[in-house]
Amino acid sequence: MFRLRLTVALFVLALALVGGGRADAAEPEGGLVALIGGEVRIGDGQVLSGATVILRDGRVEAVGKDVAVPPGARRVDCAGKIITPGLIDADSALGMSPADLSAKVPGADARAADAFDPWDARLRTALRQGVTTLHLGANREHLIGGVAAVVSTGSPGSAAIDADGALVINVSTRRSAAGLGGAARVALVRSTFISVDYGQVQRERWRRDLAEYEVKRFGASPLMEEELLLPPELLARMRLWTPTARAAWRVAAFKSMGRAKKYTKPKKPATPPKAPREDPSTDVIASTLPAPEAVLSDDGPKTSPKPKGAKARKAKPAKTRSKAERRTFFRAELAADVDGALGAVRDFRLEGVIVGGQGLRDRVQALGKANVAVVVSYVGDTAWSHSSPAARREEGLGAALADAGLRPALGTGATGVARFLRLHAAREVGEGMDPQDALAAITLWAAEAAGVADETGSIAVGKRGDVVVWSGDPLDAATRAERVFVAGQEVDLERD
Amino acid sequence: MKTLRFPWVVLALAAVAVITVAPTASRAADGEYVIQAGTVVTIDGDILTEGGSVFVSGGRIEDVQPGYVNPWGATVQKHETAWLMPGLVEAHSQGGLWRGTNERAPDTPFVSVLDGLDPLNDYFTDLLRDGVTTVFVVPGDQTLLGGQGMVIKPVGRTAEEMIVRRDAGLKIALAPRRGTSRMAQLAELRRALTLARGAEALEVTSDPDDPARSARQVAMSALLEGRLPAVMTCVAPVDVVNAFAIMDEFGLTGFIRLGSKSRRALPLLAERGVPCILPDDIEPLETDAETGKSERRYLAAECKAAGVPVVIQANEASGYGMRSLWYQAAVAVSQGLTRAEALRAVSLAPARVLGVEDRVGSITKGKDANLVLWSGDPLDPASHVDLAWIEGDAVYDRTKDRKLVRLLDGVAGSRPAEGR
Amino acid sequence: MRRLALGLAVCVAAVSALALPADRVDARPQNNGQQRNNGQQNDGQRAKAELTFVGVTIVDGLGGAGTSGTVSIEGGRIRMRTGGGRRVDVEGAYLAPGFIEANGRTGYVSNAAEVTREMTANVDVADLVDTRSSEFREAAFEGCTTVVMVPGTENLVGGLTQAYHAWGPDERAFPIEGAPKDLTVTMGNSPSRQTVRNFPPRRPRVPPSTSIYARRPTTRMGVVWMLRQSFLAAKGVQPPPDDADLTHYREVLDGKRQLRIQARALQDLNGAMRLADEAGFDFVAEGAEEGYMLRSELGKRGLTVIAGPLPSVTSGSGPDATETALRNARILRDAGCRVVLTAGVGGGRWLREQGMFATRYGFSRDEALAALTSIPADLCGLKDRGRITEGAAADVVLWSGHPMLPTSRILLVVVDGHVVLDRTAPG
Amino acid sequence: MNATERGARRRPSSHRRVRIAAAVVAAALVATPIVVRADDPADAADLVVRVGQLHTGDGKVLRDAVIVIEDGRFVSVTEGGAVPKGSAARVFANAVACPGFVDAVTQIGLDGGAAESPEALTPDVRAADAFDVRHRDLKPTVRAGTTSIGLLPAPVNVASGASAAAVLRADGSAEVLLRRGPPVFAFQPPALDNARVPSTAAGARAMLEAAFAGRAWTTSGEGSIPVRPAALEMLAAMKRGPSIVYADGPENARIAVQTLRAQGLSPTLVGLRSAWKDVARVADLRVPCIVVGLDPSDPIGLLEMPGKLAAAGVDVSFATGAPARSPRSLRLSVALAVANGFPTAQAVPAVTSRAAVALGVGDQVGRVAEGRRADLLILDGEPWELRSRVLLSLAGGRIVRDAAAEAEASK
Repeated sequence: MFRLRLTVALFVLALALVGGGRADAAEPEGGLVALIGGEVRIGDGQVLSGATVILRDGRVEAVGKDVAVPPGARRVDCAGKIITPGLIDADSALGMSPADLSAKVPGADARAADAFDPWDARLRTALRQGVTTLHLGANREHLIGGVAAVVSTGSPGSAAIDADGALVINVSTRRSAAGLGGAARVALVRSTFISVDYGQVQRERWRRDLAEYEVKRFGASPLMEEELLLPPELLARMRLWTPTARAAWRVAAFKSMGRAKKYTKPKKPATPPKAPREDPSTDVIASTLPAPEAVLSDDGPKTSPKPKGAKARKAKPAKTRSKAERRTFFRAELAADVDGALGAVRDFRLEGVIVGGQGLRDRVQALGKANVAVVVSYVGDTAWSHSSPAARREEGLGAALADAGLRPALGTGATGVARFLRLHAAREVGEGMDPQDALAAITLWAAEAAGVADETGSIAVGKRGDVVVWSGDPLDAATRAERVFVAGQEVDLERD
Repeated sequence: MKTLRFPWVVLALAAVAVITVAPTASRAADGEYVIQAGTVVTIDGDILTEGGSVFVSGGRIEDVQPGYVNPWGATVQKHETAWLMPGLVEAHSQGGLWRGTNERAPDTPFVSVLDGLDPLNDYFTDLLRDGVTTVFVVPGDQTLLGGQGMVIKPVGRTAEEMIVRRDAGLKIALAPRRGTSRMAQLAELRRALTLARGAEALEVTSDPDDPARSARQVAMSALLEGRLPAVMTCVAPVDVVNAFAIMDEFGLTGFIRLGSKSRRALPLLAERGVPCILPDDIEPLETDAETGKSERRYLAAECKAAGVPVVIQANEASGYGMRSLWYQAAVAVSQGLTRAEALRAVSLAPARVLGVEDRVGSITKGKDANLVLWSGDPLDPASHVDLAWIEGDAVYDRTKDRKLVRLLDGVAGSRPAEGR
Repeated sequence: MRRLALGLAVCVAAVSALALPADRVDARPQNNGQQRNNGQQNDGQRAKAELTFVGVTIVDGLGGAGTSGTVSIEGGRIRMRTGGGRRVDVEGAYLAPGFIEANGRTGYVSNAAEVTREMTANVDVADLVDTRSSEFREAAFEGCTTVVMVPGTENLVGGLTQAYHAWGPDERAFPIEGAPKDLTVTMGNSPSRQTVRNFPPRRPRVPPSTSIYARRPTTRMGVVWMLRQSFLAAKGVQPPPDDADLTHYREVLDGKRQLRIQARALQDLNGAMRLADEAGFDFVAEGAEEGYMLRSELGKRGLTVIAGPLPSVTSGSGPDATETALRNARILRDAGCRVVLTAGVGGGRWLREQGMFATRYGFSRDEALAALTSIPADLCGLKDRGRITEGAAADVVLWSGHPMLPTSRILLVVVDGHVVLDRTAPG
Repeated sequence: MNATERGARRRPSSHRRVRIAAAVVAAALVATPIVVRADDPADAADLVVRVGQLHTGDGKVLRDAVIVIEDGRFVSVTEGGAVPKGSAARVFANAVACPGFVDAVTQIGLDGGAAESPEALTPDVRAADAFDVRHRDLKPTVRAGTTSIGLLPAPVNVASGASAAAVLRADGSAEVLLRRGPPVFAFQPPALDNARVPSTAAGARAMLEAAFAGRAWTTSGEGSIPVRPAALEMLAAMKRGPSIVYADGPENARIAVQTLRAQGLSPTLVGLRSAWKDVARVADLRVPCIVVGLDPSDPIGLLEMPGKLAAAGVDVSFATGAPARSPRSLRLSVALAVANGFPTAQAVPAVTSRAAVALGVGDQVGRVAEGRRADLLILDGEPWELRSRVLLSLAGGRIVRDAAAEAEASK
């Protein structure tokens, strides 16, 4: 979590609020706004008619029927209007360049937040259609897609909500979703996790062997002597070093201080154990696996790292693992791909999100049991394209998943399509989905899939002030977004 | 028959270029003289309009006095109608690099322009003709860590003779090179820098001159410790944001070269105080992909309005206008800068960004004697460079510039240009 | 007095309506995003501006030095006196006629010529031009108020030219009625180096092809042969090649239509002069990069030359492998030719730069301005444009300094009486 | 060997196609421009429907309408009328009905190739000759609510050929309604291409003006192109009547409209995907426009163009341009246009009556009126709102989708 806060702070520091003060008199005094008398749709299905929403300093302060309006608030009359949370695209590419979606990335450490251009001209249109938050799904054409990000489409000064999000694994890509290709890809996914998991175990084993080597090598624990002898700033700097560097330094230092003779030269010069190769990509993948504390417990297979034969299967170490630090985002179009993804989630105890299409419908029960978040992506292709795999989905996919209680979110998977997210939700309603579920699919459920449900997704006290005031039902094409609030600030819809 | 004559012409031009440079590079007899001109533009002081005298000794500017005076008793060269300017400073260029400006491999911080410079390239004589006496030559942008650039003067027989400041900057490209994406470029950059920082920590002896250290470690440790400034090229405003993130994460120092589409990042640069160089086209036409509307932006004016010190570079791609620094300064004046600000933007401001303001950029006591004599107001196209001195040595004389005669009057006109 | 009182009353009412109540409840109009159309549609006939420029230095575009005075514009015409309408009083401003690009080569829809034929005399460039192109707006915003568009150089005979007002109130260039249309011919490499194969499609594109379907002129000899064949056929000396339409060639021979020949290299200029003497027509030379080598012959003929854009200042070589001279225009003018400057494929936006750099290579500022305004106007048959005289057309530009100085800034551009760009308004 | 035989001699990919191709050739040889209307295999059931609101297709909206359908045709459409005795009326109290959609510009079923590319002038080629009446795309099209489609040759030649109109049946097959519809021209790439004749709109204008005068376009110099006399005769014979012309940008549209109007043909502009940069120029031309293939990833300027054209008084309609776009996306294109400023009052006519008029079958489909083919769509909301669900849809009087029946079947 520490890395998340650091990155968000850096991004805020860099992205100073650019939008200068606007000329008209709608300048909110100290960011306090009251939306009075509108029909408020919370986002989780509740509807409060004639309610009031109070936004203060970028957060929702209060929402309800009989809420008192604090003095000095800018009062906005919303009688006859509908107020909803800002719409969220659960698997978007808006603001990224086509190259980012297809060019090969060096590894899992590539970050979608780097590719997001807050000044993209289409973000203005997305705001006018009520879309305030995007979950950028990183690369879509390669097995390891990189690290996703949750960003706000508000003024360029606004910060990324979560710059270091889920790891993206493309079991099936946009063009190829063939069965055979899927099986091979699923095997590749599993082998990636196995090697990373095995790598973690190896690293723990290496640290333990190194500690043993040092004790054997220097008698008393060398760490304690260092604390006494060396100046604090050198110690601070050495903490940055890897153990090998510190060990090598210690040999030189003690020799230079004339104490070399005190150490008897071991008969066989013990060599420090070889350190595993540092790779930022495996670090990112490792962060999706729960921490392997129990692996070094006594019953673990200390002797031979790779258990062999029947014994290995029987005496599998009971790995008790805490919750993973990072979520994993599987893209799987067909049923076979969904099975592969669910298998990986089960076997490696991942925090999974399955992004799919027709495959989700065929695996509704398995998804229900695996308590993973579900996203229906490339909804634009289903309607418009004639050739892509998404075009061959049956109608009513959203309805089927929602009726099975899966809380499916909607994702567009493309750059321009995200601007009209509400029309895709309307099409799902036309194909049988309940209107309340459709609105939840592009607000709260999408926030849950993106992992920022505590930050945005519904109009609830303490959450971000992303609120949209509509002239009618947001799923109607003829409806206009009359006012859009991003982080409590009203966006000037007219300014280009 | 026409096509056969063409190669012969090129050979003639090259020969003429050599002759122009050689004779005038000899050092003045006793190294001390006074130059007097009708108007002296000092850049950091006021413009001396009723004549000024500059006393040069030992390649340095010893003293500047208004009026036609000679308290120092040295030989005087008097030019009543001329303007005396400090040599202009070209902030960012790939001119004079022979056979390409980038290695095919993206990660080459150890490469240096010192090995790629062609001292006899026409580019350097053209610079003198435009009154430029200092240029920062740096590898191109199609790279990740592109290599080290140098601040040089456009005279000298070997690359070493031309050096003004050796480790002037390491080229880092924030915008994706051809064939990759911004995500991949940033990930590779973070990996390279993290690897270098790790290797740095592993270093037993941090003595830079230890031959055992590889050239990469020398370059990267200089970069990470701030001794070697980073020259970060950004095309879109999001590149500037990523540049700030990289500078904070790895503690880099340096400056940013903006691309024509990064106008919106100017307020961010003003707020952070990172020095930046405007793109070579300071009047780009921006087209909005959504609405199809196109609008011309005036970058020098917007840079001044944002409170960022204006630094302008020339545009080598253009045929005549924008390739000259004096013309770019004139265009900046037409955009709203004052004449003093525009002249500073092509002399002292770039020198400050490149870290050589103690030696070049203005006519000030103690600085190198890089002086240029113009026939009139340098911002008027009708005036041209008559004489130029670099570090006290006379390096250009228009009357002896035989290539210029060919350019002005073509093949048939063999007689020297009358009068002018 | 009564009318004044009435006027005051109306103003007070208007202002009070605007004054906003202190704690206003923000009731936004219902459909703020509903209809964002960009103003109603109208063509060039909108009411023309009435302006008076006070205390400006007038550079009249006829080569004379600047004289201070007052000029007014009414109904699309220039009046050398104080008129009604808005007063524009900017200290130290210059008023110059708008530049005229006599050889406009940017702003096409896609192709610059109908490349499936070598000689397309009856194709009108108006069908190839995209009047909405930003090239025209950028030209107007750099002081060029009139652009005469020319068909491309891919064809031996490109077709007919068309003069345009560079920009109009309805965001588009609009044609000048009644402007004469010249016929354009291209000699030199360009027409014979085209790699286009007529048909059938998917023929190999390697030039020159011996296939019968290939474009005919593959050498300079072929170029002159085809021109001679058409002009002599128009003259009735030779039978016309298959029932071709020779009307425009006859108009040139009868002197009713001006002919422009693009000839850059020495042998093309000679070829053009030889053909002119044989068939008996006058022509205007365009390009003439190597004209300085034939300065005396061209001067004797008193030829009008549209001097091609300046070559690079470092290489000394130009298009069609010509050996250029930066003072070529000055040399031709001294020899007695009528010289017009053009930016060619650079477009109207870079025309001013051609004038500025002409002052570097042999022209005075006012001579360079004349070569961009009155001389091209006379060449293109627009006798009432390109000058600031009584009754001339209202194509004027207000500058902060002399137009031929790069430090000058454009303050106001008036095209055919319509204000197209106004930076004098406060704020 | 004239164009019709050449059109019919296709590579028969399967046994069924050979039989159909033979039938088509036989019909063409009769060469009388009668309209071939084969009856449905099964007899059409009689039906009476009462709906809360009916969009008739020409812009009018009737309240509480009663529609009587017999033998696949609308017999009577009355507002607030009584249900005729002795017939079971299906009542949809608060539903909205509208005519079946007409997708004016498609190449569905022309898998055998939608254009003859070697020559620029092929007016005698007919799209109907290549139409596969049992193509697999027709079933999803009729289930999405589109009951009539226009078959246009691809814009590969300046004179591309004759268009055709077809109506779809409930079982997913189709029937050619008008075999030789308005002629189709093209003033945009790939018809204008440097590798063939002509390369610019100016060349296309010169070529067509010469052809309308009955002569091949030649200018001085070599390389004139042989044009078939049959094509010249047919073009010279075109004096009046509707025509359809592909144009991408405003300048090509202006030149195309001027050229065709000079010959007396009243053009309908089709495509216009890069005309959004100068909407006023296109509106000046005062011709009906069909915007093809609106997509949510198009720039906002293009999505707002239908609204601006409608504001300037132009008759705008929409088409999918299938199979480039999915044939199911017609209703989605209308919703996109409405979301960007297209007036809802013109939404239904835009995809029904106007499209039918452009195809030359305005008197047979596209409206709910006596004598018209019984194509009807009944939804639980406005037709242009994607939220609305189909309650009942009829094609030629036969039921395509019936929500009530499907609900029981799935339980």
